[in-house]
Amino acid sequence: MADPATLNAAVAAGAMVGPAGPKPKRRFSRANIFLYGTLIMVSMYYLLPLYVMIVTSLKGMPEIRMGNVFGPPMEITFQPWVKAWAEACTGLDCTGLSKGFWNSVQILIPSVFLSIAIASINGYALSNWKFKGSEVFFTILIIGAFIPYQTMLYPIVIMLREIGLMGDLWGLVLVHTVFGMPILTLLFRNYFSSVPEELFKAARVDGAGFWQIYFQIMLPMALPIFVVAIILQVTGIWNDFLFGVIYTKPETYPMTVQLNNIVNSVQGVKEYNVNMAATLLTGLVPLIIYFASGKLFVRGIAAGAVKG
Amino acid sequence: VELEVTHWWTSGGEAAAVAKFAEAWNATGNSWVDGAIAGSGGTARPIIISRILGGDPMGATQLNHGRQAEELIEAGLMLDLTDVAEAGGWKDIVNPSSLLDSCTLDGKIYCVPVNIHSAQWLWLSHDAYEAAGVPVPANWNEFVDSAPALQEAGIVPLAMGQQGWQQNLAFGAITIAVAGLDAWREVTVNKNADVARGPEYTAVFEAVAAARELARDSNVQDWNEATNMVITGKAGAQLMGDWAQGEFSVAEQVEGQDYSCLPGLGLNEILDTGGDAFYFPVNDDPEITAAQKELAALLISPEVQVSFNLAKGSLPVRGDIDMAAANGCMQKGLGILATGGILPSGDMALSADTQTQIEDLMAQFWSSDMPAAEAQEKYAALIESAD
Amino acid sequence: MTNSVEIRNLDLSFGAVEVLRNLNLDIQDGEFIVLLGSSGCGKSTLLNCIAGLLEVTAGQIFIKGQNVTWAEPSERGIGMVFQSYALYPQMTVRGNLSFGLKNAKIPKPEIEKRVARAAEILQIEPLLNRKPGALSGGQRQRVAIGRALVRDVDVFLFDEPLSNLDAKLRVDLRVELKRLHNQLQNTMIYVTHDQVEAMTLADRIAVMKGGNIMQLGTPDEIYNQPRNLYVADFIGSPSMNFISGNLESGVFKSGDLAMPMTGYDFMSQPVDRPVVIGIRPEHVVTGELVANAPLQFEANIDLVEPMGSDTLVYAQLGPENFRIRMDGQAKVKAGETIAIGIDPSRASLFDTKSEARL
Amino acid sequence: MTNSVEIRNLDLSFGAVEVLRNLNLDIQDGEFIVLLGSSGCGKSTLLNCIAGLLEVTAGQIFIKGQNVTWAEPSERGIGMVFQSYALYPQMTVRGNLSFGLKNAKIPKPEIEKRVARAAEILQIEPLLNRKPGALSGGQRQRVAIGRALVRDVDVFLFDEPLSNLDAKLRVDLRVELKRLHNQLQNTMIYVTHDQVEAMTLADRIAVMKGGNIMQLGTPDEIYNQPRNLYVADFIGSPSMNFISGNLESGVFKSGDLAMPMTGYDFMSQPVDRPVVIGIRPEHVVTGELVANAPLQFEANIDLVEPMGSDTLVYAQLGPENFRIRMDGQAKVKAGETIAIGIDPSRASLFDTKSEARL
Amino acid sequence: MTVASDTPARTAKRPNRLFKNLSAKIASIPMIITALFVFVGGTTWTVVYSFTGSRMLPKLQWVGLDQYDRLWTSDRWIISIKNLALYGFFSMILTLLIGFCLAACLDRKIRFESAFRTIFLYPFALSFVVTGLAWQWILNPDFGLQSLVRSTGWSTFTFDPLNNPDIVMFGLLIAGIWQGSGLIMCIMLAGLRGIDEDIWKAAKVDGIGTIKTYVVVIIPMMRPVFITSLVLIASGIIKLYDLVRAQTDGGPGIASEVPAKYVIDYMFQAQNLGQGFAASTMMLCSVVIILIPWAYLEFGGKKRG
Ligand SMILES: Nc1ncnc2c1ncn2[C@@H]1O[C@H](COP(=O)(O)OP(=O)(O)OP(=O)(O)O)[C@@H](O)[C@H]1O
Ligand SMILES: Nc1ncnc2c1ncn2[C@@H]1O[C@H](COP(=O)(O)OP(=O)(O)OP(=O)(O)O)[C@@H](O)[C@H]1O
Ligand SMILES: [Mg+2]
Ligand SMILES: [Mg+2]
Repeated sequence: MADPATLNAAVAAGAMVGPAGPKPKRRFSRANIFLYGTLIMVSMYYLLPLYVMIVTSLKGMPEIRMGNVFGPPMEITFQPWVKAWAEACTGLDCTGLSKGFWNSVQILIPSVFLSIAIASINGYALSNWKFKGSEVFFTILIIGAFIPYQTMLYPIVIMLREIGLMGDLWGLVLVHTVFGMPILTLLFRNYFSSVPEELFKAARVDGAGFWQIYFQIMLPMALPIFVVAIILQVTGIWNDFLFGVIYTKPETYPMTVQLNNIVNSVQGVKEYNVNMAATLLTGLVPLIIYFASGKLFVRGIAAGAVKG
Repeated sequence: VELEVTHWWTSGGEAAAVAKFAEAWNATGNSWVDGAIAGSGGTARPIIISRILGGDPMGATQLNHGRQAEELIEAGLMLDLTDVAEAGGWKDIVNPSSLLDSCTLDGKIYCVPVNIHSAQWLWLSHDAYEAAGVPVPANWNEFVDSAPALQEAGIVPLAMGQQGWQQNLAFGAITIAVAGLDAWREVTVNKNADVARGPEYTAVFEAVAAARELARDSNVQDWNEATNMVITGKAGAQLMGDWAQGEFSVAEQVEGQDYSCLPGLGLNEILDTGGDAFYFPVNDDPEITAAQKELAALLISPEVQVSFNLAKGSLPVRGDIDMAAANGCMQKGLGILATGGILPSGDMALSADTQTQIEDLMAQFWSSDMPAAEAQEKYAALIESAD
Repeated sequence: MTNSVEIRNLDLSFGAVEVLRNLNLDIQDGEFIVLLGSSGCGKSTLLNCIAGLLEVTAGQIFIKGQNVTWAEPSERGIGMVFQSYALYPQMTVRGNLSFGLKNAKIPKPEIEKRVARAAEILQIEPLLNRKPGALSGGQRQRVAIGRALVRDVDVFLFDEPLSNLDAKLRVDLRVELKRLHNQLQNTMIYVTHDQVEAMTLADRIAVMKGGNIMQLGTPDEIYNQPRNLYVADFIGSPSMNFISGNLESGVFKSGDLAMPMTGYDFMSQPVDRPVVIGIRPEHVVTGELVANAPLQFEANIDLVEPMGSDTLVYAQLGPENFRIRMDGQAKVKAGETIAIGIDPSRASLFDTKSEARL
Repeated sequence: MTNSVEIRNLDLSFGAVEVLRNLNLDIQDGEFIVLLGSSGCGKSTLLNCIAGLLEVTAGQIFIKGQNVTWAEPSERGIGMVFQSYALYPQMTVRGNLSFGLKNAKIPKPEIEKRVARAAEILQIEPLLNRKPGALSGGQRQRVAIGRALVRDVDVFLFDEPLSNLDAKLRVDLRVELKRLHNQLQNTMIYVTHDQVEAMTLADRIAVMKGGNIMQLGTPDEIYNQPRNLYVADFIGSPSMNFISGNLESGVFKSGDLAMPMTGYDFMSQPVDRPVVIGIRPEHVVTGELVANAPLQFEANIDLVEPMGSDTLVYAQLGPENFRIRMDGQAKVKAGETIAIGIDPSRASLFDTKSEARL
Repeated sequence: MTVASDTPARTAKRPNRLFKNLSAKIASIPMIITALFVFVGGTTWTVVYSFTGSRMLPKLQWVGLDQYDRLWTSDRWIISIKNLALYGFFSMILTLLIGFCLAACLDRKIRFESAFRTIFLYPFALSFVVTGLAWQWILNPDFGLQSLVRSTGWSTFTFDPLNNPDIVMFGLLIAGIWQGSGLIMCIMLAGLRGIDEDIWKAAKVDGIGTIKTYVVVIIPMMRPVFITSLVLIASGIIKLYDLVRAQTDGGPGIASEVPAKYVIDYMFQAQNLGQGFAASTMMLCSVVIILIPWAYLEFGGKKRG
């Protein structure tokens, strides 16, 4: 440090002596190299499977047998994709994943709609229209979210049988609605609870009833959380395997079950390229949904989970 | 009439065989809706059962006959086929008759046996032995002796799919070969745990432990992948049921030239007579019930039996048909069958529960370093508590 | 009948917590009542009971002579304005104003007329097609008031409507609200914990504590004749100076201090007992005026807070801290000793035990 | 050398947004400086620059004559107190106080000594083993101050330390803070947007607007001689009364109004031009005193706000709104006409165009 | 005005409480049915039948604790439990660790934050079946990582977790963490963002280094976020099934069996419902053991409306 006296003199003279302005920084400080290095390394771990799946699905079988999963395809072929989509066999049924895809779509749309409609109304009722016992039911519901599905598999078989929906697409829709309810209800309840209570009171004073407040006040405000719920449900239901395998029959198999069947129906050698193409095809819908709305998802997860 | 038929025949040869059923059924003006469920019977059975219990029965379904369907029958969920059987004179044509017995409960018949499967086969790759420069062995003992040569040549001596049922199958085959029929019967049918603890079984477990070493480098899961190792000469041999024949056929290999098959592992001229049967869940719709009975009769008809079993590589359930078109391996089997060298399948003697427990034990035994004695003791305990 | 709102023996509990206890309150037609009290004393709860947003545990509520204890909020002829504005964010200002009317199935032309009138009164016409997100805090609060206005209600309820605004705006809106009341002459019930708001707005103030009304009176009464120690201490900033002592035949004594209470307006014949005397900081006279004061003391200045328009002085009077409010131009310094004077007729005397005014 | 903190030509931008522009400020040793300004004017930003929590875009910062522009916050000899307290919630009060010291590897006995001293000064000894969660707002803020105190720093920085407290507590802690400054005699830089706090605490106030310092002066200067229209309007509640007009050879003229500015302390020889005159509400005299005022008018009372200690009157003076502060005992009613008097020597004159004081 | 509470016009009757908020009650019926019938009813049913000797069909034929006796003498169950404990332990620790570290990295005001976040989170969108298959392929010793490393010349390199019973659970862990850590990162990031900026400033003024601030100040402050994450991870672990099915199917041997698979296998494949019910009841118990302390921390400690 310079001698204060001279420094003062310099300051008085209006000259800028000593450090001024922003502290000079090395462009690649050690901390930054470490930080970005770690992130890039970890990114590779996360991207590896996707890369391998894509690469493998574009190779022919001979090239795969030669080894090296990680090498890029020498000769790109889309045959595995075609085969996975339309030709791969489970037993006699050689229609590939296409049928499973449409089944999944048919299951997905009503399940998502129904589960979100019910859960949002529940969440709304629970946060604004508490009645005696509502919290008790909600607590049971939340605990239900953590109960292993295994304890309820068999009773549900019986229940579905009793209402005649076993094996039906609608049976599976119902199961998804039921098991989606706890988390979604929690999500909506947390969201609606964070809506100022005064807004609700104002609407009451304005003479609006249960449904009017729901549709005219709450629903338009809940758009972000609806997006999150939709993403959660779309990925969750699309990716479900356990319920699909137990509560459906081959004609109504969803895509994941079909995928598992195709991959496990080995005829001769395993056709890894077809398997990977099938795997990618199955993951495509949730991935697209996720990439298209990743930001909202992240924000919503934060809103729903951290407050929880 | 559309009938949905569920089964777990999804490998190449199996699928080809099912196609024969489907063709025959479609030829009658009905339509076959294929409900293949991939994976082993273990995967498929729960689905089949939960659907039947869930009130959404399929038209017909494959099940291993034996004790698997007992409770479903008791609960009145399975169609009584006695009238069809009497009309078709099944009692007289089904050979061996034990097959029909296991379809019978309280004097009524509930299933159609469609084939006979035996598990005690050793499949050997000629390519592999050629590469190792040793002659193709003629029985299990020779195979064990030849193993070091294979290993030197970089060939896995024994291909083994790492699934409990395959390992259990190998265990069963080795048991009959090593301990002999009487001991096997005493343990499996009569559930005599003392014998299971006895010296014969000690030898069995040691033999299995030895086989375990031979299969060390086999990394495949599914049985047909293991078979494929034999086909491609990557492995010397595989212990698998006669259905492996289908894979060899699909790969267009010729018995005696590309591969050899040794029933009873070349030691005992004897085969178990497990097999597949079709059950018909009760349905409210009389039209469907009629169609179910029609299908039942069709499945056991001579032409269908021939075409199906030729494709599947299994033996027909009736002794009165001409199987001249069958290949060498099948002929060997037919020969044994004709001489009466048969024994019941473990499926019929043990409940699915016990079966699963034994499979779990075998899976554990084969994939770990569990000492033979320990495995034997655990096995005996399972036999003791079996029902 | 002149009572606009009557509350009879109102009880309200949340589970085991009793928030309001046997509360009675009569509010006259056209009156501006302020409920004042510290946080958690039950002001909002009382307001919500009147609005019908909370179900009472016991008691009755009458509005315009009708028993509305079990009526829906929208049927009570009340309008409510909230601290957080509570505007419907996805509707325009016009939508916000007309939502309640549409719910009540009022014909369209009538709705438009009323909205136009409210917008004119509140001077929010240019904002009618904006959404609340595009409004400033003050504008939002005006819209919130408008929402009550359009409904042509008998009683307006305000729950701390100005607390979320910054100081300057608060003052402006306060004045506007007062003007609005002068113009409409509706009954208004206004909750706040800001005493300046209470003092400036109210016709009568109800000071609440722990679910009870401690004193109900005009601002002047509340300020100058607080009924008990709590009200005296709560009202006024900086707060009243208190000195504990004894009343001995009309003379207040504390240590060396002896102060004859001549000119003090006793509520009943004074009896000797331990008492607390309270003197407001601005009732302490200083400078030339001390000479005229009935009682004169010397005090040591501890700290001086210049506030522009006036100056607060923290002084030591014997063992007691003493707050004195002086003119903004007063030039005094910490450490000085000044002469101060007190006029007992402007002081308040409280019984030490019952804390009630004597 | 007497400057404790010097800021030279400081610039700060967030990306393209210039928040501080070529700012210079000298703060003397032991001075209590308040940075006052409306929200978003850059007060916190300036404070963070001094603390080293924001990197300056250009310029220099000296503390105790040391150039600390590039120094780490912990090396600058500053302590900082935040609005949200920012206590470490999982540590006890003692842990909070000693955490920084432990980190600086100060020997244990020394730490204990310092913590004990700070706790004594702030009277938080009984709280030392509690966690912040178990403290009231005022206690938390005291602990936050303690955290700066133990570090024996030269300069204390406060960023709206009292904004989160309720009104009563705010007043109490304000007084305490002033006492603390008297006792420690450290340099303190205090950010607030509450003018009462600024007026009462500061030795000098820096009024900021849009990243610039509009006026730096003692509270008295700021209040009575605002350097420009912004400061005049910003300081004081209710705010100054403004009348636009023209200065014509030393006489202020607006419509019928003519007011000779005798006694007004012009900063330079007055030139004729459009001007704005500002008069504080409490500088408007009423009642008997009007007779002595150099200028006398009649005003119509529009609205009266009794505030206890004084009364605000909103009146109409010709076309202009006029705010008058009267005694708390004043008995006036809306609709009356009263006589008011103005003393030009206490008024402020501003150039209409440049908005600067004349 | 006289108090006229006795005149008829002024007395109003209290309406029936049952019909208050009727719409809300009607709207809640699906929830009530789900809670009561499916969750409570289904679970109770399963627990009750775990004391029976049900085989393929549920039968009320009491056998006391026999099913449990057998369960706890079954090697496969013991292995399943051990596997789950191993997987659970590492999965919790590693997921939290990775999730937090990544979140902390992303919170350092870095460039391309959203790109990195997307990369870390996308596996969450994929099903366990897809995850399992992808990793099965990568970990395939003949084609995957092992052969890649070997082809670089290190010919003795061995990494084939899916075929080695001793480390197969780590093969599953790699895939499980790959799939699940993104979500936890997301939650942690939200938690970090929720921390008062002033705390960071205070720590800086106190001269505390970045890493130390994280460890000593920030992590303890994020307790609720950690608890939420832990509960999420734990509930996922107990349900671990799809991944095992797709990636190893319990193999090699029974080295990677897990309780959920035990339940399903015994319920459907082995046709011993009683045994399956007993096992699922045990799973339920373990969940309860996890949930009770959480519920206590979350709802018991602080009472909120
Ligand atoms: N829903 C509720 N459940 C339980 N207690 C409540 C509830 N709402 C309010 N309380 C309690 O009732 C008391 C009064 O609350 P109220 O909101 O009326 O206070 P307030 O006077 O409006 O305070 P503030 O000035 O903070 O708004 C408080 O002690 C509060 O804790
Ligand atoms: N990190 C940032 N990035 C961009 N702009 C910022 C950032 N922080 C502050 N600003 C902007 O800088 C300006 C000054 O902010 P600052 O926080 O200093 O205001 P302030 O005077 O402290 O206000 P307040 O009284 O509300 O605390 C504001 O306009 C603000 O929008
Ligand atoms: Mg309130
Ligand atoms: Mg600020």
